[in-house]
Amino acid sequence: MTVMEQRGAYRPSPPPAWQPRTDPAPLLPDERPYRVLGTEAAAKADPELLRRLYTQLVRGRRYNAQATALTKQGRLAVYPSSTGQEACEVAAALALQERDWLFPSYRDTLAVIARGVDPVEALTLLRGDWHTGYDPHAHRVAPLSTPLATQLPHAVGLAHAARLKGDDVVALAMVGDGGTSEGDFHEALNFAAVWQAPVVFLVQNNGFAISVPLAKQTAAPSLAHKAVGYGMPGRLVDGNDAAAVHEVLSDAVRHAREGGGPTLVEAVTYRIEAHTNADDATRYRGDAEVDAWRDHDPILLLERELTDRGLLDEDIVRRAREDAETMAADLRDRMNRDPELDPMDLFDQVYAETTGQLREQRAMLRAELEAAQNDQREGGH
Amino acid sequence: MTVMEQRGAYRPSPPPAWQPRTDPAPLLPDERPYRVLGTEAAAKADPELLRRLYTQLVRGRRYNAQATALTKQGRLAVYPSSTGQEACEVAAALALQERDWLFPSYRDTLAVIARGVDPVEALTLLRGDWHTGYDPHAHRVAPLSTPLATQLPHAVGLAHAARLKGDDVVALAMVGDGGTSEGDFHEALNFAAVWQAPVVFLVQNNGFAISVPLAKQTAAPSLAHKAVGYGMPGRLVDGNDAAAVHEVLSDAVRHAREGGGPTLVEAVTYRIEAHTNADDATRYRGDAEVDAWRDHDPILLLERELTDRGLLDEDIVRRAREDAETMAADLRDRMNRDPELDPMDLFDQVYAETTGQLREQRAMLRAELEAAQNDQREGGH
Amino acid sequence: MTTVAVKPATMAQALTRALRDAMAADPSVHVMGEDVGALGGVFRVTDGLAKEFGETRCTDTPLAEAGILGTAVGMAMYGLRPVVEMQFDAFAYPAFEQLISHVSRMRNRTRGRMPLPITVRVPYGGGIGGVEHHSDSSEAYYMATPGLHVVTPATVADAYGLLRRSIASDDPVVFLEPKRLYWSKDSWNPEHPTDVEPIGRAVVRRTGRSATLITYGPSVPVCLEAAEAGQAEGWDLEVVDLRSLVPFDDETVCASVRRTGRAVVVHESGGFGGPGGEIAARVTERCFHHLEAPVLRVAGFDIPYPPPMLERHHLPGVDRILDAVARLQWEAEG
Amino acid sequence: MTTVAVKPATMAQALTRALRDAMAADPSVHVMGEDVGALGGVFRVTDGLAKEFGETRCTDTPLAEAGILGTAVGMAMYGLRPVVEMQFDAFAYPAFEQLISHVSRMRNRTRGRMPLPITVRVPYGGGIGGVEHHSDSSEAYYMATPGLHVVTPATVADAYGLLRRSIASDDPVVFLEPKRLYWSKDSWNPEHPTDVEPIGRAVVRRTGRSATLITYGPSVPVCLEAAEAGQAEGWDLEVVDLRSLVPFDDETVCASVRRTGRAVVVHESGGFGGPGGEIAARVTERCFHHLEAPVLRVAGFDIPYPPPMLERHHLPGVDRILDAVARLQWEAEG
Ligand SMILES: Cc1ncc(C[n+]2csc(CCOP(=O)(O)OP(=O)(O)O)c2C)c(N)n1
Ligand SMILES: Cc1ncc(C[n+]2csc(CCOP(=O)(O)OP(=O)(O)O)c2C)c(N)n1
Ligand SMILES: [Mg+2]
Ligand SMILES: [Mg+2]
Repeated sequence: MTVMEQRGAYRPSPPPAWQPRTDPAPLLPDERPYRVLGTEAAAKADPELLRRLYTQLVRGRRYNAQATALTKQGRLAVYPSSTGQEACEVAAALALQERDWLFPSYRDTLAVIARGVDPVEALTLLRGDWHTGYDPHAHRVAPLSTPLATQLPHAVGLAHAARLKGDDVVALAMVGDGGTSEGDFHEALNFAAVWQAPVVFLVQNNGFAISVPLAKQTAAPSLAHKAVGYGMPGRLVDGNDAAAVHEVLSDAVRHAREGGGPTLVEAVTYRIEAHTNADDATRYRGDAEVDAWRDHDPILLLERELTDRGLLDEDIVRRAREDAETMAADLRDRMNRDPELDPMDLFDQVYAETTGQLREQRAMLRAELEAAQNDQREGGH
Repeated sequence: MTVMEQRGAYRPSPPPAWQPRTDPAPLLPDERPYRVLGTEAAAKADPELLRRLYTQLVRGRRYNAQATALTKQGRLAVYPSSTGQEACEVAAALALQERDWLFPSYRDTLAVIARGVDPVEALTLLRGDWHTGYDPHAHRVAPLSTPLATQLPHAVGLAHAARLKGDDVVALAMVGDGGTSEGDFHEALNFAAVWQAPVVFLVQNNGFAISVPLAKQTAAPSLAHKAVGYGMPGRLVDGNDAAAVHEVLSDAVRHAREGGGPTLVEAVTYRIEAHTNADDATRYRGDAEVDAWRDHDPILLLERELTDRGLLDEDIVRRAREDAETMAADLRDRMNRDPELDPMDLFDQVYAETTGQLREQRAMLRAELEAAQNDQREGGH
Repeated sequence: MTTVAVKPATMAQALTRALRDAMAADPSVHVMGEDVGALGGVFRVTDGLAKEFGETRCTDTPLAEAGILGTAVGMAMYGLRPVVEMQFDAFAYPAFEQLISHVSRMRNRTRGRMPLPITVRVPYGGGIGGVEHHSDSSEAYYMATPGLHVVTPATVADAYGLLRRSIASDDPVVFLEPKRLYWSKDSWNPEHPTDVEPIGRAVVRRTGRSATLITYGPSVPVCLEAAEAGQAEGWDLEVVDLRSLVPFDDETVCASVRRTGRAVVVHESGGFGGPGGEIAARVTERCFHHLEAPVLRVAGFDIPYPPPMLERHHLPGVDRILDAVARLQWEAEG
Repeated sequence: MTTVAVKPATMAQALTRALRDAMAADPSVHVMGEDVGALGGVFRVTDGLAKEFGETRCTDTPLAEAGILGTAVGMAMYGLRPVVEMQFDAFAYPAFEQLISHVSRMRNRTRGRMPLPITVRVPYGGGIGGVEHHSDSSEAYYMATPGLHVVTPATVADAYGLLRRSIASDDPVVFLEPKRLYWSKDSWNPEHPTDVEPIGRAVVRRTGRSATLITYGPSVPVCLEAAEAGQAEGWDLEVVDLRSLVPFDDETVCASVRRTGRAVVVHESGGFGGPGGEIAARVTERCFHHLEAPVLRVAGFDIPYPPPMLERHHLPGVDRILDAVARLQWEAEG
């Protein structure tokens, strides 16, 4: 059809269907990471909460130290320490209600225990006696996820399901800066926004994915800026400021709970230790950088605030430490006992009903073990 | 370490490492799709270019019609028509230099032929005689990609490799609105931005992924807004305005060529036909919507502009039509001939050197075919 | 088979009915995938479900297979029973990590505390003139993944029964739907659909004494045809339809092979590293002294799936099956 | 083996050397992956390469496996020879679609006009105390994918030679590196590394007359140990190291089995749907009348890979191999 044949007059106009689906402006993060401690906002913070955060941070750091010590004693296969990131770990757990769900990544053991999971059970994966030690339903904590970013769509699906069922449940999912590069991050955020699922994504930007610094991971102004591409708000927060992280996450959780949909939170923090005990961080970063961050330590920041405001006396500090030491001693003791293992467990939960094939294999292993035992008893090889 | 033990005075400060990696403001797309035709910007457009675009649009539409007709005659296995989207298809090809590369998706046959690929060879995949008919290196056109968004990282890798080799080559990759939801979209854009690869991503937002409307695909303000999350500029353009698409793509190609890195372009357009000839669009959309878009037809828009400015005479229109008819007649003729097929081809390019295993299978098939032929000759079953 | 209510139905219709009945029976069953809503799926298997049960029970998702399966995992964690549709076989590959690293392992990972009752419906196989990536047979990948059930129907009645069983299963099931049988018809009464045996039971579709054809899904009708044609050449072929590749019904298969003493495994999937290797190996392990000849395989070639115009050369057909039967060392018998 | 220059090297060192020599010999060879730069990879296989060749030749990528392989495809299209490192076996799964839908098929799709000379290095297998997702054996997936070569070394010399051959190949190669052999040592001279035969040739690692152990990668040393131990029980076992699963060296394997008349396939990967099925089936097809017993398989159980503290029960060990040998129907001989 040429213009000579067209019906009606031609009116240049924008494409008919097009309109922005959301206003981008409110979705964009602040220009700098949001802070509370040492700023005027701190005055509004609940002293009780600050003290609670403090106790938890101290406990968390002690846990990290103890777990790292256990790797040296061969009691853990591996441990990815979150030292320096305790504010994120603790705030993530504390921002949730009991009925909510937490989806941790493999580094987030602290968040898991802050949610009430037994400290030993939280280490099962890393100790190596099984893949998950706790009952996910008991504390509404998904298994620690090793394949990066894969837990994010799970959180979205769970939150969506809860909403469909009419339950007041929010899911909070944790991921690292490196994990944001994975396709699953993208797909999860997109599903969450389209479904307006009650889920909060917490990115702990700790500067590195093992050895790879953030500059090789993304060219975005900030990771929080990714939110606008999904149509959800992005928030940028100082991840070492426990009060700020707690506030931002609590806001996001409330927003989700009220039907406002998902939020992406980037917490800017730093991994003080090596990636895991097996890593050699000297290969890819210098001390100066680490030292700069030591001065911005989450416990220091909070302690200073509490001290300045007269909210911290020696008593609270002592009790926090004692509490942490008790936890550590208990952890050490229990982790020093060999776990009880039954090789037959290998076969029993692969399927709801163990297949004939697996029953055969189970029987074979049992026979082997019995034979070996008999050999031993008889002093044979 | 408690505050009592800390070295130096506590200075509340932002997290040490944090700074925005890029200024987000220039990355954000315009508020409404950029247009040229029917606006003041049209005055600056090169008349020669507009006429060239016009001729190509007419040719493209005729090609779509002919290919669709061929499906009815059983000459194509399937055809995904780009009627209504010709402006994007043609502008994508014309914005590139000869040395550049095009990465089309399965719907982009028009862009492929606009780049010089033989119209019959471009249909090989859809005809079903092989998976790709043309030599990708001859016209620097990658095979039409069926798995959505998977071609995007290819484009990034190729552009990156060319840059490493010091070659002045830009890659332009095409994807649909639906394809933006795939993880590969995310990973490709992220790699491109981190590597500052000379690549342009063209999203044809035609309103649907088969039956799924954009509102179920994303909650983003626009697809172009996704760019900021990667740290690249996002551009929003009226995809039915050939001059606008050409300008925006040319700018992005130039920007990439000059070392400025990747750009994400969202072209807002509409799929006038069903998804493919096998689809039934009445199941998911009404006529009113389609009609509104017919009034915003890319050929109409350009014709009107050319006519208003006295750039289009009957002669040009006639020649464009004749040209299109000649192409269509040739396409019809050649497509009506049965392609010559050799089943032995199945085995010969699985590996550089055909394995013994495949040689055996090849021999078996040959024997079967010979036996069948003998049977036939002898009048056997 | 001649009661009044019984009329011909296609496999696609039986699948639709199975979904519908499952959704009606259990509000926790949710169907999700690309184009499953208003369109009813590209093969129309979900036709009418969104209308009947609403869009939250039958949901058009964004176009991202890992996201579809990944969110289904989360939904299953919260007690739903997601039935995921992958649009075509090759488009399930983006969801591979979710399937292997999570879906197949979550029950085991959590010692049974977090089972994932997810059904992943995958239209598979060729023979429909599909262009590249539309005709894959990927069952070998799923078979090699412990923790998944792998089920595939060959008849209209089984399509209904096995899909109901799969959705009801507390384990993840990869439910492979033979594309080219979608339009196959059989007399079948949707109002009184027959239940089938639990997942994991093969069935003898045709008894015979000369040799056993072991097959499944799209190759079952081909094998039955071959068995008919084989009669002319003096062979009385037994045809076993596996129905589920995991669990594998050694009992039924081996009983048949022990009776006949010869076997050919037939499938469309590539031969090398395909299901036939496992099947031949395990049958041989269990029936070695009953075998008059090695278990042979008739499979797709070890090539990427061919373009439409050449696919007929690739697909196991009657002649190729009978050629294999002829190679079962008959002289050894006499 | 006692010349002065020859000193013990680990498999990891030989792999590093192979990468280095390949990069030095051909500027189109590019190494890319997660942490391959400054860190030298989590197993240090790329140690020193970024320093020697610069970051554009040995590149730390963003953390996204599909993106890594997908961009490698584009780089190969433009004439480079990417060598991609997947950090662990299970972390190759996100790249599955790129591998199956593109890498394996691009040559065939374009009738040879667009070959993809990509090497995908995948550390695989268990035995290193890795937590979940760090010990998978996924070779069955790759074997079932036409268009890929699948190569795996078992010795220090092969690690060097096969990796050089793989990088030089004009086809995509999945190069499986047995994690627990990274630190295995052998006397080997990096300055005069021996070339190995082209990809696709198995090798007899130990000759014997009683039965053949067919194996590859991490199970080769275990089989050699079993063969030693078997002597005490009166068995003289031959050990065949496949070195490449694709192409499969029927000739070497069948020649051995025809000689010995008995065979056991040994691998860590799960048995069901694993490589052993294919191997057993094809050996049986070709050597049926030479077989005194069915070809048996000793493999990992059909379960998700166990946690570190239980993995020793899962991995095929000497006793389990000898138990299988004992079941090879020796009475039938006499
Ligand atoms: C899919 C996947 N790829 C690779 C890995 C290996 N890996 C484990 S941790 C890690 C780095 C993660 O970095 P980030 O997301 O920033 O988290 P962080 O370690 O800093 O907490 C990598 C590459 C993995 N676990 N999963
Ligand atoms: C990975 C993948 N998943 C699913 C499909 C099936 N499929 C083909 S086209 C299509 C819709 C594509 O929508 P869009 O990206 O908007 O492109 P358009 O068809 O509008 O050009 C779908 C789902 C596919 N080709 N690849
Ligand atoms: Mg990090
Ligand atoms: Mg579209």
